[in-house]
Amino acid sequence: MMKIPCPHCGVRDENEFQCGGTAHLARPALDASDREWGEYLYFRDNPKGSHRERWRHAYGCGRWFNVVRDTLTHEISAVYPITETPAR
Amino acid sequence: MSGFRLPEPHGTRIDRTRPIPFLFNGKVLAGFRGDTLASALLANGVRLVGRSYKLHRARGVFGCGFEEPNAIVDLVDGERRTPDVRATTLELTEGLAAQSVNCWPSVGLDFGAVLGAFAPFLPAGFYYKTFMWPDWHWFEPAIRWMAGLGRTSLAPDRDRYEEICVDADVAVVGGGIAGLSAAVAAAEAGAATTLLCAAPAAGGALGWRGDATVRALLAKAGRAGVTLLTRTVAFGVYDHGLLCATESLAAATPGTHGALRERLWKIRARSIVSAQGAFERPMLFPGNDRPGVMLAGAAEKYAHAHATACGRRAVIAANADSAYAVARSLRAAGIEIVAVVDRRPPESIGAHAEGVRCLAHHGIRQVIGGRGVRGCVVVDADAPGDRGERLDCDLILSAGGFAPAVHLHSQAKGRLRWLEDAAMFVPDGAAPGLHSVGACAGVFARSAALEHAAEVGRSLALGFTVPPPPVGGAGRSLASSRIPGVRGKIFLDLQNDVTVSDVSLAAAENYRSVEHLKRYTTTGMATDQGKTSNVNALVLMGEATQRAPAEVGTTTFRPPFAPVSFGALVGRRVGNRYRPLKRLPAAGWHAEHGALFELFGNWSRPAGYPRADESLESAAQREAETVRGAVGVFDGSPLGKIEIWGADAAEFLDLMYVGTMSSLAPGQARYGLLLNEHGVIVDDGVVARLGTGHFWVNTTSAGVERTAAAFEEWLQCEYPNLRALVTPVTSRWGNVTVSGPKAWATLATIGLDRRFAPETMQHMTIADGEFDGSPVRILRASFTGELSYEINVPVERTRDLLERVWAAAAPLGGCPYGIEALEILRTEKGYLHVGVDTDGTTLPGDVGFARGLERKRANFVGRRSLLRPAARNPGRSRLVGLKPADGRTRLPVGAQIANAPPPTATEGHVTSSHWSPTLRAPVALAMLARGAERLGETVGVHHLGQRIDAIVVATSWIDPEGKRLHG
Amino acid sequence: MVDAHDTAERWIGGGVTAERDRTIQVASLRYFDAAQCAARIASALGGAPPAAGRLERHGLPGSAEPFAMLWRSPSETWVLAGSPAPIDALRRGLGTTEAAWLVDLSGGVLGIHLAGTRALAVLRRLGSSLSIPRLGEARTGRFADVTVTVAGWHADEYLLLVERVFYEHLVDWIRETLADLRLEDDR
Amino acid sequence: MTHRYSAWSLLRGAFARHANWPAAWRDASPKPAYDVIIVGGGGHGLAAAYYLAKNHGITNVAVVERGWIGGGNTGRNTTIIRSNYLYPESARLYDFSLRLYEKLSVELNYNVMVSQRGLVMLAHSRHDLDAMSRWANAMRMNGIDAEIIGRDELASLAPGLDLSPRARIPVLGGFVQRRAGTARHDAVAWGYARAASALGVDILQNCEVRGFLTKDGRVTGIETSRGRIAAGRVGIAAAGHSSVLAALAGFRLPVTSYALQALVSEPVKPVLDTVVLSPGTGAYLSQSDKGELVIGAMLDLFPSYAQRGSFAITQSILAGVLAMFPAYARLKMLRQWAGIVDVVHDSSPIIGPTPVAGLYIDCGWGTGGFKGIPVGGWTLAHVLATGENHPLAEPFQLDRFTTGRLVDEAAASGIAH
Repeated sequence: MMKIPCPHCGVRDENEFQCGGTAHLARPALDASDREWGEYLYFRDNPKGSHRERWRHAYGCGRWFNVVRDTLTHEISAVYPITETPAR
Repeated sequence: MSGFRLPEPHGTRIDRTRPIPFLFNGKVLAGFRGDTLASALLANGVRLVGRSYKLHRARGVFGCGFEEPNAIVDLVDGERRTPDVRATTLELTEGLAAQSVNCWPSVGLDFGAVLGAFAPFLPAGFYYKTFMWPDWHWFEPAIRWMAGLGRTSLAPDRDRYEEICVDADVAVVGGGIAGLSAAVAAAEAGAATTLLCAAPAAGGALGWRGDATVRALLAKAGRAGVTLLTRTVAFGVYDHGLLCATESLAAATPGTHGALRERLWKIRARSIVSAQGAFERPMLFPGNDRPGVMLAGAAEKYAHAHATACGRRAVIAANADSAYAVARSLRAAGIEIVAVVDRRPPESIGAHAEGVRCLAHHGIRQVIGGRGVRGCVVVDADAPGDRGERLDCDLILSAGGFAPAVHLHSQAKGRLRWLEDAAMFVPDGAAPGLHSVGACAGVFARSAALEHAAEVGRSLALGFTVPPPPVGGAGRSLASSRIPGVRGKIFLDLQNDVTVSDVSLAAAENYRSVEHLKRYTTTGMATDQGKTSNVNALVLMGEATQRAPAEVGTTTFRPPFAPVSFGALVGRRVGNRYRPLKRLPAAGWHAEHGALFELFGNWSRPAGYPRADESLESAAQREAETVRGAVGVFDGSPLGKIEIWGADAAEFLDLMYVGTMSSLAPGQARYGLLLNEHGVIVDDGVVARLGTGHFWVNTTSAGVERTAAAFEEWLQCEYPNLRALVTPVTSRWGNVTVSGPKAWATLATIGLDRRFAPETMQHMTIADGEFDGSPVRILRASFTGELSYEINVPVERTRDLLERVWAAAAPLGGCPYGIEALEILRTEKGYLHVGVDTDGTTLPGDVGFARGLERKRANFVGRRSLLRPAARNPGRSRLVGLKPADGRTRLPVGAQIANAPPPTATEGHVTSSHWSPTLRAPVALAMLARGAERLGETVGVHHLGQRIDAIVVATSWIDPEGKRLHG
Repeated sequence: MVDAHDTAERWIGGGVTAERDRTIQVASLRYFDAAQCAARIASALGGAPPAAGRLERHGLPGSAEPFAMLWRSPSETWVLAGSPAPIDALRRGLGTTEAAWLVDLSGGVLGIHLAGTRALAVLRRLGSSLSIPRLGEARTGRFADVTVTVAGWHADEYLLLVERVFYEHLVDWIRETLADLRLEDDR
Repeated sequence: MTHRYSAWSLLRGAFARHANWPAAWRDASPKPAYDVIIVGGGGHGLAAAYYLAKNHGITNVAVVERGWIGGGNTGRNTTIIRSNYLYPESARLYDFSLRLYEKLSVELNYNVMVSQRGLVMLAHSRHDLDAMSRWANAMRMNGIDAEIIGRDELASLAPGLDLSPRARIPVLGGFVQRRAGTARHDAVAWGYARAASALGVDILQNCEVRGFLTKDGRVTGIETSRGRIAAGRVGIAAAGHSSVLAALAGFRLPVTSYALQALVSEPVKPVLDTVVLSPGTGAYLSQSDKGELVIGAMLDLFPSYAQRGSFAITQSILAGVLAMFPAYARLKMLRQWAGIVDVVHDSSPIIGPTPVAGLYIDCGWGTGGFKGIPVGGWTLAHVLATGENHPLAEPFQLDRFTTGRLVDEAAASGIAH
């Protein structure tokens, strides 16, 4: 069971959180093509290694935030606000 | 019968003043407090304790701890059985009754033992090569019956289990001297330290030998504030340093039912120290599974800790110097040591056995005695075919070297290396967050282990660099613990009856990777998980494939280190605590009025209020009819309630719902469908505007948490600049819904303001008022098609309101109604029930909500998905009404629609179906392909082989114009 | 399905007393930015929203109108009081500001006081040690598998706040834990 | 096949002290080029290789496996086989697979122990019963057996099941597919490997793919830890690692990898004579021929490539099991592990071409890959051999994520597949 640092409540057990999947997906506008829309809805990098994803402290403050986590080792290397977009 | 009790002063762990009678296979035996079941059985001369898994061979106690493959018993206590218990770790308690497993009719006379005669035809994986014709099903039942060990009871377990979560700076696993030393040093350096010890008392091997160092360390541990947990088995290291262990409380409360049996410890430790010691590696020789063959260290422990001699005359089969220490120790206890048969050449033997006959470079060729050792034949390792020498003995001890218990290290993702000299795997550096000390680190010299462990404890406490372990001290052992060339059945995994030749077979057939070897031969897959067989198996596979053991590989150890009861893992999450059960705030009122409660999601709600002579179904008919004819009272408290506030609240709701909410005037309400981003309907409800920037949202009772969470996710992640706040208030408000033509007539008499009368308060409006000094929020919305008032009241006043409403409704011929009646009423009206008439593929157009979407400006959630080709396919299903062609037969929910007889392509299915008491005819809703174009068509409705013809009709049967809604 | 459920409001075991707070009133103070409305709240109530993770108690128990504020999230503070008066005062004080919004949750959120030298030991049996507050702190976390806001109320005393529908579940868990502590002590 | 397995062969083996058994499959060294290379030596990959040789006569084939064959999800699942699907597309696909399973032991001359003890889906409410009625009727429309059963039959199939009306998760009945059941997972991999090897397929273990070679947008081979290997066509059957391989080939998949846990109890004498699946708790269990209860449940709901599983999930899985079988509290968990499953939004597989010409994929089986092994192999072999999708695989193409024409079993049934 992982320990996840909620930016507002501090470090808590994994089972207080909900994972919302890949972070920083850009939502296409209504006039996007079917392909663009399908990419947004379904297609993911799904890396084995470092992954930017979003989590919610569901049993705590209820806030969403971004996490950089290794999908193989489960080590968490960074946590940052939901509104922040890292330079890619 | 060859084991017996040694006189005092032997027996450091037993209390001879506390005799304990117990039952084994129905026979009354006696032991002492401090015995394990295994030590007590041995002391009573019991040799035959069980039968092996595959061949049902006679087996005796082999080890003294978690490594035990043979002495597995069922505990029986009336109806209650505990299957597959290791006798070697089970403390003897008053009233304990144990039974041998896997034997019938008894462990002595086991019909299954006839399998032994067929053993040559049953090599590893034999079942993959046969039983194919005519079919596996012909053979499987017999094989299932033969397999399995103990028997489980079918009565619910009445004992309790709990879980506790603690922090530690340093958690030390293992109460031997290395563990004690590390714990004391860590605690003395100021670390909050917890020491987990599987045994009833800390101290380990030196402890039961009565060593003074242990006593001193224990005293220090107490003074330094080490938290000592005994009878606590650490079984797993999980992500981010979570250490899990189970504490057995059963020995402390023998014979009680419904007591706390085990406690699960979840320890968040900054650092973990593993000091789990080492397992002894058995020698491999023909007949090495016979009762009377056991691990040397185990025999020594039984003698000293439990004053139990496992035999009178022992031969020790050796591949390690430890054999000589055991020999001396047992001889001092009065057990005759016939010889140490040492597999190693004389120059490798580092110990001296004064007065003990040492046969170097020898091995056992044969064990004499089927159900108990009577002797053995030993031969020179270079001449395994010679006649050899017969040694008379009743005990053969195996001292094949040691296998450090690297389980936790491996679980923590530590690597291993093979130590050639000592023939063992040891940790290759520390694992992340976990350091090994003592024998499990490969440190066998006592003083070195003490010093290193102390250094590790201190370093972890103070944040210093942790020193590497001074590996060594075990002497020399050969990788192979057998002498080549001897023939006969040599057992590698005793419980699963895996033999040395099975490994050769696996190698020949190319099951050579360690995982293939395990899976093909089943070695290491028994309840002991290969604690005595893993290293031997790797060595044998290495020999067979000309590889070093390390090249064969090591299996990755995963939790649990030792089996853990389901009960301990589940803790208090049983019964109603498995998942919180939600009850109505006025549940008592409903019970008093005859409610039949059922579970709807996690809510316990009245399904109906059947009278003495009524079924639920007939009650629902009566209740529905009463609502149409007079008035009904319904508890809608579970209905989801969310308040939304802020300058951008209206804009936000436009983005969330299919409908446009920003055009509502304050006081107005509108029905809304909620989609997910795939365009699928996930919830529905009513959105009411309380003020310019303030909305009241009703959701389904099952959907409120999901909906509130979705609102938050969109707000926080996609629209962080919108000024809107979402506060769920479901629990704050009770909800009493009054529905029917006499709804206002009822409410007019309970003291509500006249402005709520239907003439002045329109359908789909909301207003605040007062009831008996409390605020109420009244919504004019209807799930029944009748004039309806949903009265939200502070939750603690729900019962008061219900009582007042009921006092007014009853004289008007009203009744309380439950979910079943509500379902009838809404189906008659053709009102959608999300999750019943829809599933996870239903789009708004499928239920007739396509119109007007193009005109809406906001890009609401899911909108883009509705533009995809599949969403615009004219062949999609559409919600329709169905009535049976004969006017009488109810259409079963779930029945499939097709005109051709099955098997054929389905065109839809029935989603809701009821007998309408108002129409005196069945009504049904269905999803039907192109349903909107098919009104009037007759279709076949198929249910479990039966066909009913039905006619496609519009969805609303009652008052399609909606006049009744307005009173 | 109606079980004869526990109507008691006080449970004792292992030197720990769990007791329902019969009078507690709870209101949720919501805002986009705590600083923006701090002054207004302070003037209405005499206390500002607490910092993250904190519990602030105002007035003495038994004095006129004691109340407490505890942090729930960056956009929410809970106001607790023994009577409706402080909450009414706050509502009046806030008026129709756009900076903050008060939602009365009284009755929807119930309180349990857990007191005694082993109160901490009981909490450790309900949830993760990472979610247990120290004195003067408030943490919302997972206890008995449901969301509970726990406040470090006094030395050796915690106030547990739970949504009404989960109250019975939480109490059931606590009650059995206390019963087992009591059995353990009896031995 | 050079050496047939039978009772007779065991008897002969016994007289030779089992010294003469040949290797079940050859350990080959990579050749410079193959007609077809299949990446992934699990059930799907090995089955594809076998059917390429058997059905299409293409034997110049290599199966490339990073570790040891059958070591991924094939050896890490709960061994359930079934075809109780709602939609005709799925029903056809999975029932074809089940029918191949029924004949597989004889086909491969390797006993894969297909045990059709039935699979019961429990109904926990009247709403569940309605949903199962829909499901059972849909299956019958698709020509697949399904029956609704009551508590009495449940009591005899699963004696420890708590059928009391006061149970927190009550059981009102269920629906059963009698032809469903279990098969021995390792044996499926080994049986296909042995049969494929006998037909000339090279099995390359400990051979990790590090890249795809392409020319003009068409795959020409693979780069591996054992060197470069040329190929006319390449198939990927790598379950939870599909995205990793796709990334090497330069495209993305609509797949997220999650850990799916499973565990077994210590072995006990027979107590459960069917496969039980409880939608209300998410738990499913059966009893193996060894006597172990084999238990699985929900995903660890965060992306993961770690084959461990979270302890919190282990606990909730077992809580679900005890909610149904309170008598099992005294059983012990013996082993616990996780497989990395390739989850797609609609819980249906993807079998067909990729954006790279000549490169085909069989993935997206999510939590249900084991039961799909025969048909996954069959249809992947078909498209590799002919360049055309097999009709069974036609609805399961990547383009459905653009058109929105999903085959959404999970959404329609409310149950994770």
